[in-house]
Amino acid sequence: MTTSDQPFMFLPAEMAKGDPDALYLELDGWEGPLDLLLDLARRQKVDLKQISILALVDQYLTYIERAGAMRLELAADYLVMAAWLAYLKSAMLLPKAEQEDPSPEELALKLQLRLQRLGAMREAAARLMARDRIGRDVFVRGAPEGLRTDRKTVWRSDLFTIIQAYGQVKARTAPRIYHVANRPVMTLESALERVASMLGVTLEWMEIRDFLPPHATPELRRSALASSFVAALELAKRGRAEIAQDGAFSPLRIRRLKEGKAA
Amino acid sequence: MNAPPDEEPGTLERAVEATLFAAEEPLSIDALASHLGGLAPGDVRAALGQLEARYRTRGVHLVDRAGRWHFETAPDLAHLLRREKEQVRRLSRAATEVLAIIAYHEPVSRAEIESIRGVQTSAGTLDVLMEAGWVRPAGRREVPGRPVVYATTPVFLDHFGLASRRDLPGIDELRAAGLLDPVDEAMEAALRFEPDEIDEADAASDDADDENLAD
Amino acid sequence: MNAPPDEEPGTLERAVEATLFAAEEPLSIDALASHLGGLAPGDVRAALGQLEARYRTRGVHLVDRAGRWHFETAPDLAHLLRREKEQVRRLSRAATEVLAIIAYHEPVSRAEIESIRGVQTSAGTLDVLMEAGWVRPAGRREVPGRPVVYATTPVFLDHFGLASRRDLPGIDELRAAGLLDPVDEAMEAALRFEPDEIDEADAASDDADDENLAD
Repeated sequence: MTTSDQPFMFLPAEMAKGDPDALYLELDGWEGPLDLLLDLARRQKVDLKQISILALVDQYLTYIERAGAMRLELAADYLVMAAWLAYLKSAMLLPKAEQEDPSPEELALKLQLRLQRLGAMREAAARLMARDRIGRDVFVRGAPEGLRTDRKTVWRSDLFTIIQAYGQVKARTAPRIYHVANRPVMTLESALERVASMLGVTLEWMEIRDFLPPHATPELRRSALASSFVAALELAKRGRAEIAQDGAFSPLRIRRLKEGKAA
Repeated sequence: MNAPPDEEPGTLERAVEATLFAAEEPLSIDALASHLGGLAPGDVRAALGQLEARYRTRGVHLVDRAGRWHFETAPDLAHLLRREKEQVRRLSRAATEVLAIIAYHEPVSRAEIESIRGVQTSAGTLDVLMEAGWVRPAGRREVPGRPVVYATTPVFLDHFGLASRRDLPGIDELRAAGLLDPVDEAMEAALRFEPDEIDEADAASDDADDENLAD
Repeated sequence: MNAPPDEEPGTLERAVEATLFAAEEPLSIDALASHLGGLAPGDVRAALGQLEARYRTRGVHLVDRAGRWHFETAPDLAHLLRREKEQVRRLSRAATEVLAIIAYHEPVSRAEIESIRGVQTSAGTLDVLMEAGWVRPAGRREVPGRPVVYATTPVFLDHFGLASRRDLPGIDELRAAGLLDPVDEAMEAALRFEPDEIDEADAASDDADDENLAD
C-alpha cells in the first residue's frame, strides 16, 4: 500500500510524525492509520467492503483500552471516526436501491473533508503553541512598579447658584394662600327667573335647551343646563309648569301650566 | 563604566539586561553570574557597568541597591507612576440647597436643615460638602440629643468670592431679585438642573416634596 | 522609526519608556497619551517608533501586540531565562485544538467548534481558555437558539506574540486552501470541481458488484 502520492496537506499532527499513539489498523486488506484509510477509500484505492467490520471494531476497542490506560485524549475523536467508518461500510454493503442519500461516496468525501479541517486545526494549534510565548520564551518585566491614577473630585458651584437655591427653598417653604378662580356659572336664582319669564311667553312645549343663553361658553352652558333643570323642577313643584320626556335621554320638554290646573 | 551608548550591546550585556528586566527581585552579581551559567563575576560586573552607563540618560535606570541590581523608573519621572486626575463635577441641587441653608443659618443641625428644606437630607449630601471643604462640623448644640451643628469654612468664602458671610444677600434683597418667586417658577428653574447631577435619592425626595407643594 | 540610538532620548521618549516599563499590562497609544497628560496620539506614536528602533538590538524589545505596547525580553535569549521560569500553563490537546479553532474561525459557536473537532467539547475546555484570558464570549449569533459565539482576546495575541490575527501562522494558506470554510461549503465545492471523480464514483456504485473499487 503506497502513500507517496497522497495529496494530504494537513495530516493530523501525530500521524504526520508517525505518532506511536495513533490508531494503527491492521485489517484484512488494509494496514495503516485510520485517516489514510478513509482518504484511500474515497479515492477507491481500497475496498471498504473487503475490510472486516468485526476486525475493525475489535482493533478499535483494543485501541480505546490502551488509550484509556495511557490516559490519551485521542479516544473521543477516534470513536467518531471509527463510527463513521462502520456506518460508511454498512451503507456500502446495501444494494444501491436501498442506499440512502447521500451516497456512501459522498459520506466518505464529507468525512475526509472534516478530517482535513481538523488536521489543519491540529497543525495550526501546534504551530501556535510553538511560537515565542510570554512566560516561556519571552518575559515581561518581573517587578513592574505599576501605574496608578488617583481620581479626585473637585466640586464646582458658584455664588449665584447658592443664593438662587436658598431663594427657592425659602419660596418653596413659605406659607401659601390659595385662590380659586371665578368660574362662569348660572345660579339657581337667575335660572329660575329666566325659565319662569320665558315660560310666560308661550303655552307651547319648549325643550330645555331653548332656555339656555344662546351665546354662552361650553362651561356656562353646562352650568346653565343644570340650573335650568333644577329651576324647571322647582316650577313644576310649585304647580306652574309641567315636564315631559319620551324616554331616557330624549329631549326634556317644559310647558307652562294654566293657573290653577294641577301638575 | 565607559561603554559608549551608541555601540551595539554585546551578548553578555543583553543577557544581563533581559535577566534583570524579567527578574522579580533585585539580583546580586553572584546570582546573575550563576543564573547565566556560571560566568565570572567580573564579567557580569563589567556588563552591569556598561548597562548602567547606557541607561543613565533614559527613562529607566539600572541601579545598585545594597549590592543587588534592578531597573527602576528614573527619579525625575516618578510622578508618572502616581498620577492624580481631577474630575470637576457640579454640585447637585440637593447639595446646593443644603450648602445655602448652612451658609444662611449657621451653625445649623441636620434636623434644622431638613425642616427648612422640607425634605430629608441624605448623609451623602453633607459628606460631599465636607469633601469639597466648604462645610465643617462646628461642635454640638446643647439640646437633648446634642446634635452636631454645621458651619461654612474659609475655603467656602474663598471659593464663592465672599469677604464674609455678611456679603450674602438678605431675604428682602432675594425677593427684590425675584429669587423668592412662587414655586412654579422656582420649579421650572430647578428643572433646568441637569438631572444626572442630582443624586438619585435626593432627586426622588425632592420630587415628592415638590408634588405636594404644587397646585 | 529612525532615531539613531546614540542620541540622547527626548523627554517624551523617556516618559513613554518609563511608563511602559512601570505598567503592569500592555498599553494602547490612547492609554499612554491620556496617562501622560493628554498628549496627541501622533506624538506618542512617534516616541514609540523611536523607542522600538532603539531597543531593537537589545536584550529587551518593545513590541506592539494588538495595538497595545509592552517591553519583553528578546526571543533569542529564551534559553537563558527559561531555566527558572518554566511556569507557563500546559494546555491539554483538546484545549489547544479549541483555541486554534476559535483563533482561526472567530467568531465561532460551540456547535461549530464541535462540528470541526467531530467530538463534543466539554464546558471545562472553554472555561480553561477563558480563565487564561485568551478567549471571550463575543455576543450571540442571530440564528435560532441564538448561540453564544467566542473570539480571542488581546491577551491571547499578546501571549503568542502576534500583532494581530493576520499574523496567525499559516492563516492565509489555510484560507486559500478553503480549509477555513465549513465542510458543507467544501463539499459543494468539491462536488463542483471534481465532477469526473464523482461521476466515476457514481458510475462505480451503479455497478451491482463493486469489485472495481479494489486496488
